[in-house]
Amino acid sequence: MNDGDFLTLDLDGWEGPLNLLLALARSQKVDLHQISILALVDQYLDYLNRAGAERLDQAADYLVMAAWLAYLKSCLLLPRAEQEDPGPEELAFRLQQRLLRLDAMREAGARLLARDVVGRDVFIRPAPEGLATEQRVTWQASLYDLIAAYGLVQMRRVPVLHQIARRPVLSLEAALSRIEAMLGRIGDWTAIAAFVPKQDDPDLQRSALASTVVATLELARRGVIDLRQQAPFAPLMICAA
Amino acid sequence: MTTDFQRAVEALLFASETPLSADDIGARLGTDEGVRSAIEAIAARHARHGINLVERGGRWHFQTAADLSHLLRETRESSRRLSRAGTETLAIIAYHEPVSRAEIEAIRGVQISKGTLDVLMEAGWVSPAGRREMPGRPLTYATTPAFLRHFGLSDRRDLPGMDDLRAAGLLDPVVDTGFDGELESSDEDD
Amino acid sequence: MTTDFQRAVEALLFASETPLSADDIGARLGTDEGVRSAIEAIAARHARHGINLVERGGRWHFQTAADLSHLLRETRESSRRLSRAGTETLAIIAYHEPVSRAEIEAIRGVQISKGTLDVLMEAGWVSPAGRREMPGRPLTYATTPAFLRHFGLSDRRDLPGMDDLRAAGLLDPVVDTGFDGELESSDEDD
Repeated sequence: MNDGDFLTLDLDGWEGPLNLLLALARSQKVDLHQISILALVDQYLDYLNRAGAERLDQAADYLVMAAWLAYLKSCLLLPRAEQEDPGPEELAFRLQQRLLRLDAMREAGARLLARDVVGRDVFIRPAPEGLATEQRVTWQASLYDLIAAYGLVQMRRVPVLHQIARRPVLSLEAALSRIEAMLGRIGDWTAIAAFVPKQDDPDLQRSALASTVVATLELARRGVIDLRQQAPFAPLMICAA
Repeated sequence: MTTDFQRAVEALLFASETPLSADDIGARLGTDEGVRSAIEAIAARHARHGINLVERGGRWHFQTAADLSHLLRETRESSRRLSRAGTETLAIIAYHEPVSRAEIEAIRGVQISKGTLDVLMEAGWVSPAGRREMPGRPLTYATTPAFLRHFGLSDRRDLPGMDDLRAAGLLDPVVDTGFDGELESSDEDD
Repeated sequence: MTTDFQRAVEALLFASETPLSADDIGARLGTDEGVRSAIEAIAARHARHGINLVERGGRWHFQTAADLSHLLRETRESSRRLSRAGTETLAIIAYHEPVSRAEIEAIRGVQISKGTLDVLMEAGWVSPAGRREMPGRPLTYATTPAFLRHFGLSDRRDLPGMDDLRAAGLLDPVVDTGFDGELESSDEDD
């Protein structure tokens, strides 16, 4: 270990213990694959002893790493038997792999930045026209839509008219004249059913019955006929007065 | 002049935010010599391609070939059904043209938004048809030949009249006679 | 394919604000046929000139020839230098993507400060790339087409030394050793 090596290291550029380890490893000027982990651990611990008091006392990461490395070192120095799994060689190998990986990434970053970077080495058009896409809507409507809409508009405009549809009825006048016409041909008491014209339409039939009843009442009032009913709901009997 | 010089001129013209004069280019490359011939060579090289080097008031810049500019603007068509307000407004214009906005609203019994007429004009079915000579000189609207084409009409008079609409059941439930006159006269008022 | 088709492809590539894929161009011109060969022809036409057509992640764009950078550089202020942490983080993401924050931290052996990922995302070089299906469902990050474009990479496989690093096992997923655990837990305390 050469003291001069770490004194030239620039601490400001470092981030974290792994970076420090990497910097120390590189200062050995050997291939990272050949690096002595044991020597590296000593360097790291020594460095913390020297520089740590002033500059690294806040950095818990460095101290955690130091503790771990001290543990690794003791494992490496201990007799081979009774080792836990993973063994110290395996741990040392993994540390070396991590240093290699970080080194590779640092290298890769530098190589990325050394490429022909847009805006520094190569240039693109500063203000291209751009490719515009305009949305155009084709409106759809059919002639039916059109005239149906006009029908709706017109319907909204006209005053609302209520029109009651005419239903089939037998008028009171018709019932009166029918009974009067029939009276001459009927001598004795006759049930009202005989005076009601037969209708196919049930509504018209009910209307005919109602009008005929009212007509008999009117004729009875005028004294043209007499009415008789034997009991509630019994047939209404009619006779000329 | 070397080809490298031409390449440099080409790159400068491409990367510049503004068109460059021969002097601009000369200043950048440290020599005026050969700038013009380089520009001419570059312009000639691109002449029949998609990118052209063109001069604008003594300054050069690259642009897409003029006959290809339509490629830069793409229209994407989407089809949309005309809204009910739009259909009604269009129908009123077709039956009553030329008709002002206020008249359309009077017939519809509902106000129309500005967008409704815009859509009809955008569709190419309706266009302004002069101003009415009355206070306020309101703009009137009428249908266009494109309207007739779209709806398969040879003439506006081909539009079904009131009687046709009624026969088609489009004016139901109005049935009363004596009602026709009212409707028609009201049509004529508009 | 006709020269007219080539001209059209060239014009589109020239006018576009972003690099275009063959599909983009095909969609624009209404046919995929011949797009690739047109692109190749255009690239060949410009190959030795001041402007080059280059591929970046399956998309093409025009840029000035790299060897002319010394002539053009002074026109622009150089882009702000990426910090060392930023550069390393970008490299780790590019070579390992998709990669979670914890994995980046495990490789660097230090916690990522807040600004580092932000700077990379703001530059448009890195973006979130979904969550990893594992406890905690950590968000992963990956590089963007803009990253390839900015650093002049046709493809992620163009990343310098990619194959060697992979062969050396240096791009394998980070194994969780006891050491990692300790370091990471200390990071989380910060």
